[in-house]
Amino acid sequence: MAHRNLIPFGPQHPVLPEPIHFDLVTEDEKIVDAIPSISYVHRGLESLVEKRDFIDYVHVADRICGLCSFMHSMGYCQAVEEIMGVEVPERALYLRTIWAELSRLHSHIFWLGVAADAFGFESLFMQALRLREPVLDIFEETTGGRVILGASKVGGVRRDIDADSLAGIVKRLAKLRPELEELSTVFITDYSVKHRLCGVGYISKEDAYILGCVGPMARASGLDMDMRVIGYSAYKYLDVQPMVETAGDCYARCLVRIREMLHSIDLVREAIGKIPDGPVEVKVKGFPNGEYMSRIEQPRGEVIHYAKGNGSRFLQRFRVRVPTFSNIPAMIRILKGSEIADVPNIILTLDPCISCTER
Amino acid sequence: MMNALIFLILFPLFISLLALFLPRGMPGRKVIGTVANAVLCAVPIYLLFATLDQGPSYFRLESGFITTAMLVLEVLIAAYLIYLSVRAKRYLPVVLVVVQLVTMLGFEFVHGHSIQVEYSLFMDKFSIIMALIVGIIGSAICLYGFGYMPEYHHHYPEVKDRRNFFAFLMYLFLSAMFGIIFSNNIMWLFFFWEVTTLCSFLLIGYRDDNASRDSAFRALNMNLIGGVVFAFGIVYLFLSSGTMELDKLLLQDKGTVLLPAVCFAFAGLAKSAQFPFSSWLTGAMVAPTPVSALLHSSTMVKAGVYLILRVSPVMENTVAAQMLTLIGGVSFLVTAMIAISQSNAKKVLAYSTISNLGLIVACAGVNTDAAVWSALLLIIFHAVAKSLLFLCVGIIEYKLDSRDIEDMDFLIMRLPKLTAVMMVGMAGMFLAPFGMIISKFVTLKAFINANPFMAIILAYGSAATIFFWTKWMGKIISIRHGEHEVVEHRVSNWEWTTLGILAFATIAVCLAFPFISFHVIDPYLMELFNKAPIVDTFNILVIFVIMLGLLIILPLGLFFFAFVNRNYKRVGTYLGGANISDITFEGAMDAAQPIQIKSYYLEKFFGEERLFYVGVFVSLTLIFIMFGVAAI
Amino acid sequence: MNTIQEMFQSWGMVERAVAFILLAPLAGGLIAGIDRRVSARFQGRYGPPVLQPFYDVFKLMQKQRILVNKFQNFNILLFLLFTVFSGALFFMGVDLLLTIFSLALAGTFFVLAGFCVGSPFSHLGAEREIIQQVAYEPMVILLAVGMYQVTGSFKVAEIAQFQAPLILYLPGVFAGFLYILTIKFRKSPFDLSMSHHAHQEIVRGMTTEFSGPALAVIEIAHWYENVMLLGMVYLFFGFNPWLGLGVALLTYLFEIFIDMNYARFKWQLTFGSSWLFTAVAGVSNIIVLGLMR
Amino acid sequence: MAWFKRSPWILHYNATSCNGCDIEVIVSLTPLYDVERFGIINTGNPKHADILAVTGSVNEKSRQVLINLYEQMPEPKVIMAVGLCAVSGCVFQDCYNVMGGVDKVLPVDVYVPGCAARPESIIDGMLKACEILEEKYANRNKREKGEEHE
Repeated sequence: MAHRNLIPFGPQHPVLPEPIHFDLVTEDEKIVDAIPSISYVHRGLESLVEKRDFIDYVHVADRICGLCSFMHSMGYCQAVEEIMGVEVPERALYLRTIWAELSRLHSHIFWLGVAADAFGFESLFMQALRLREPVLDIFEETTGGRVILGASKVGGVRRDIDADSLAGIVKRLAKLRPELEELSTVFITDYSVKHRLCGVGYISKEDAYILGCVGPMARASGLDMDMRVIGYSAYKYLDVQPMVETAGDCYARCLVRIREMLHSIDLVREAIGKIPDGPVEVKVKGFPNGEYMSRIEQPRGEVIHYAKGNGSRFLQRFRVRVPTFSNIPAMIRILKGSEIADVPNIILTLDPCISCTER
Repeated sequence: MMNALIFLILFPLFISLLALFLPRGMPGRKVIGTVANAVLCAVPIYLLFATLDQGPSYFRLESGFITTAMLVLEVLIAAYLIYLSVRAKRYLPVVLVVVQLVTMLGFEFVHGHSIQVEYSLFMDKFSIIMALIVGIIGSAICLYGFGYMPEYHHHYPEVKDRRNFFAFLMYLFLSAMFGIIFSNNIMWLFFFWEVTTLCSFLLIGYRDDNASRDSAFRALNMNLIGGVVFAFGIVYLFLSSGTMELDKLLLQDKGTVLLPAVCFAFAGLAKSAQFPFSSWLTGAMVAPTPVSALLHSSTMVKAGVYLILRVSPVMENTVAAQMLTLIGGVSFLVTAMIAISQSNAKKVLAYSTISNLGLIVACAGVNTDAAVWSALLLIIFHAVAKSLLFLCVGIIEYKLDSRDIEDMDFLIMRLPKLTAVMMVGMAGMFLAPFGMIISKFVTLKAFINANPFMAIILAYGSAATIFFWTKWMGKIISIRHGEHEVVEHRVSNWEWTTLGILAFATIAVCLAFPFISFHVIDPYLMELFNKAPIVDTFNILVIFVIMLGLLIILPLGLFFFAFVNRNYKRVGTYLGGANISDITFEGAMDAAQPIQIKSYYLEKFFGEERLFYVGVFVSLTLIFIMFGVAAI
Repeated sequence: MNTIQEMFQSWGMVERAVAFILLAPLAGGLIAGIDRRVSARFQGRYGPPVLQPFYDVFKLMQKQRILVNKFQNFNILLFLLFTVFSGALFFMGVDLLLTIFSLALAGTFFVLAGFCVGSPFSHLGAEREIIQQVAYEPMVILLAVGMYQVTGSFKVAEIAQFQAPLILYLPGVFAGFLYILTIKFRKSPFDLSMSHHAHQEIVRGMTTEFSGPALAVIEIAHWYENVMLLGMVYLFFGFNPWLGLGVALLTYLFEIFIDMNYARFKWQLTFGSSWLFTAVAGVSNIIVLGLMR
Repeated sequence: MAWFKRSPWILHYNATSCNGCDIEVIVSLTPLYDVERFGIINTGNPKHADILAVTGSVNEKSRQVLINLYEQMPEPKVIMAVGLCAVSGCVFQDCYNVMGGVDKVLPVDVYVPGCAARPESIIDGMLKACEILEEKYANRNKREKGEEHE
């Protein structure tokens, strides 16, 4: 049939929080082809390592992405620390883990909200974002901002959290948990939500593997892949369970995130229970010389920070391979054959972070 | 008066012979044609006004000689059909023709001497309505043909130029139609009936390639099946009741003539392309446009519903009538839904025709005063608007080299006047102040009183109707600035005149419908039912207000927006901020992509292959029940 | 209330029409304002002032006129005109079917407006709008059919004054009508073609290319339409004006509640479920009534 | 009487932001901050919008998009630069693909600082933008009247 529409989807589009563009070729509402086009937010900050001191660069790494800012600076610091052979104090590792898990928590809640908005469930969006605020309050108290910026540094973390605050975090998360569970029930059981998510954007385990999916996208298809189990930072001391679903559709990805979100709360509680006393940073001397790839589990999946130093103040090369980037081939695959109404869902169940992808 | 009738039957015949034998390119050929068409329009109008306040009139005619002549012609036609079928190696038509011929000849030889026909010709208000439609619309279509056919042959040089033969068939068709609507003698009616079958067969096959040959033979087969059943019906009618006249048929005992009536209705269903016979009409679109227009609007299919409406009083309050209603309802609903999934303009029009005829058949089945009232209005309004639309599509086909609706983007910028005319036609088919909606309005009321189930079918069917018309309308009026060349000047004056007449007629019949209703339809209903439906005058007033309002607002508004309103800034369409120009955006790989906009067809829901067999199956079942109860 | 009703009945058709034309936008705007406020409360927000819809419309009127093509606003004006016209017909108390057909005409003009701008998003919106129209149209006609079966008249005035409670005869029709009201009010789950919420896959659907005064006109037309639809709800309870008014408002609240509790359906489910629900509730009701007579 | 103060509609575009400010713009719609109290709606369509809220600095590709969006907004319109990147380029100033703040491309009316800009300051900026809208409307009216007098 030759009745094909060609629709420009993006770069500015209300369901896309970030600019990405698709040439959507459709028949009726069915998508026959989707050709992505990116670089609307490309800044070129990897090359900035040549202009910024490797210590200062943490601030740039923080700003790779506003949602998982902490993850990026942490990955960068890990890479540099490994190159330089810095032994980071245990307490700092725990603190990093706590912030990392809180980042995952707020990112997933935000995702739930935006996904609800994408399938037109406005009140759910509002409720999800309401529940995100307590997490942001914790950020604000512990790091000074609603987005964690400048908390991590090469050799440890910049601030400590005192025992009372830690206890307060546990208490607040305990209060948040039932509310989140209530919110999740809507996602899991509501008929109209299921109508929009079940069976939409299916990708099989094999395809997910071949196309290089990572994170919840891979786990929802049954690939047991979670970088936290390799035990970076303080994860080696914690009981990390990868959340795996097998259905491979948007609904499964939603379930994975919901379970991870609740698991994050457990992990934070466990970490706070186990956190040792001691210093939170060590002095760093000299310049990095060598290379390292640090692998971290972001809310969106595995992120790789590659750093190469040549013994000077400036790193020679810094590279980030972000999860969204590895998920884009799978997204294109599942966009074909879906409906226009599914496009926002499919794009959002990747939880795309374009600013990470294009840096 | 009788002379006028005979004139109407013989005059087109005379013209058709002239068309066949006068050499092409002879000066004055077109003048003769034009004059003939004017006469064909004038006589029915004269008839209308001459008999304005009279009841039906019946005319005696010495029938012996004519009947014999008809018999001879019938044999000749049969021989010709057999010759053509054998040549094309198709044997089903041969069988059917032989069965029919043997039936009729046998009947004639055994009983021919004992047939007593008192009145051979007659004329009542219904006949006059039909005569008006055939005369005015039919001749308008012939007029259009003058401009169209040269272009057709220019466009398809491979088609053998048989224009004389074409004109001959067109006028012969009109002649046969007049014969059908004025015959009281059922034998005569049958003869004219078979002539229309022959004409449609030859006209559909005019291109003489494989596709058109297939379609032509399909049409022939289905109409011959109808014809065979018609023939059986005649024989049975005579054997059971001894009459051979339409008016006497209604006076007979209902039980004895029910089966013949059902047979005639069956023939009518075949001719008006109801399910299960719908495929011949959709196949008929391979013919040149004037043929499609003629088949769909004023002749052929209208002959089918004419016959059904004539015999439906016999079936009143029987299960057979209910089955007839349901067949109409199923055809109406299913074809309206199939039309959604079609993108071929002629096919959409064809399905819409079947759909509307389905409604008429359903009205005939219900057979109350209100139902028949709306059936007659539907016939009128549909004939005018549909012929207009077909002729428009015919022109577009050559200007844009496509009959696909999806190629009609921005038609309003390429053929502005034609689009305006087409909008009138489409609005006439489904929008509020125009005729079709008035009739649907009354149909609905008639159905609720008689059969609520039909009201439900109507509700769903109307909704489906809205879909395919609206999206087509939206397609042709969408505007995109720049690049489009106006190709309208190449439309010939013959075609413009016809379109003008029909567009005017579409509006005029709406404005004149109280007159038509009061002076033409109501008297007919009074004869039939002794009462006529009372139409709420306030409603008519409101419809007039909308109608006049639109007639005033549309030009004024368009004028205002085109010339007066200057207080605006032009911007491009919203393309996600990726605009390069108004209509192109920067796509992937930095390519400049123009947007493409096509309509929805929802094949999954309304696909032809999905619904067609449902319709055929259901209607076949209903037909079996119809015959079953009639035979018992 | 009874005096108001008596006063209303004592008026001639012209007065009633004028009253509708003047009062309906006020009522409609107010309802829209309450809608936004209540919705916000459902979402745990404070919400805008109740008069916000009026502010929006006044603001839109003051915006610059930007157009994609010269004629795009023409259809919008016709849409308003015929919506008001059919509403006026309804409140004049004349033929219900006429009102419905006239409203369908208005809807068609709106769709044509969406088509005629030639923009991909408004085109998609218009296509979806037709699907919606096809989805709700049978039920609207069946509403008239059902009322005619019970009262023996298509006249709105006579239906409104019918003494027996119509709802008892037409529970199925009422349920079906409630179902498609969600489409007509453009509420989630059926807000496919244009949404009041911004985050939609086809941007703002049909209204994408309409801005400033044209958008204001669309908004006002919706107010008129909403008032008229609530009037149709009233007809079911016409035997008791207080009850009728109350139920009409309750219906609107109910629609807000539905809006808050559903994700947007896809067109297949919207279309299929509307026809199915119409078939089950409306059709069975009408057939039962037909058998009873 | 102008009504822009009571119903300013927002279009948000992420030029090259890191998401931080984006999210805060979205969050300002949600229960805790609820800008709809002021009649503010996020429209997502330039043709309906009064205020263009830009987050992030401008790069080669987003420049054209911003200009397109600005072109398609009806007058009066206000540009609001949200966050430090949109104001000046923030830490990305030195990146090879960053042109600097939004004011390099479009006439910015309101600058909202912060990395990431806090919802409170965004709301403050929006209300500032309303006043500028009113002003622009008044100016336009004056200009049109002036033209009439001439």
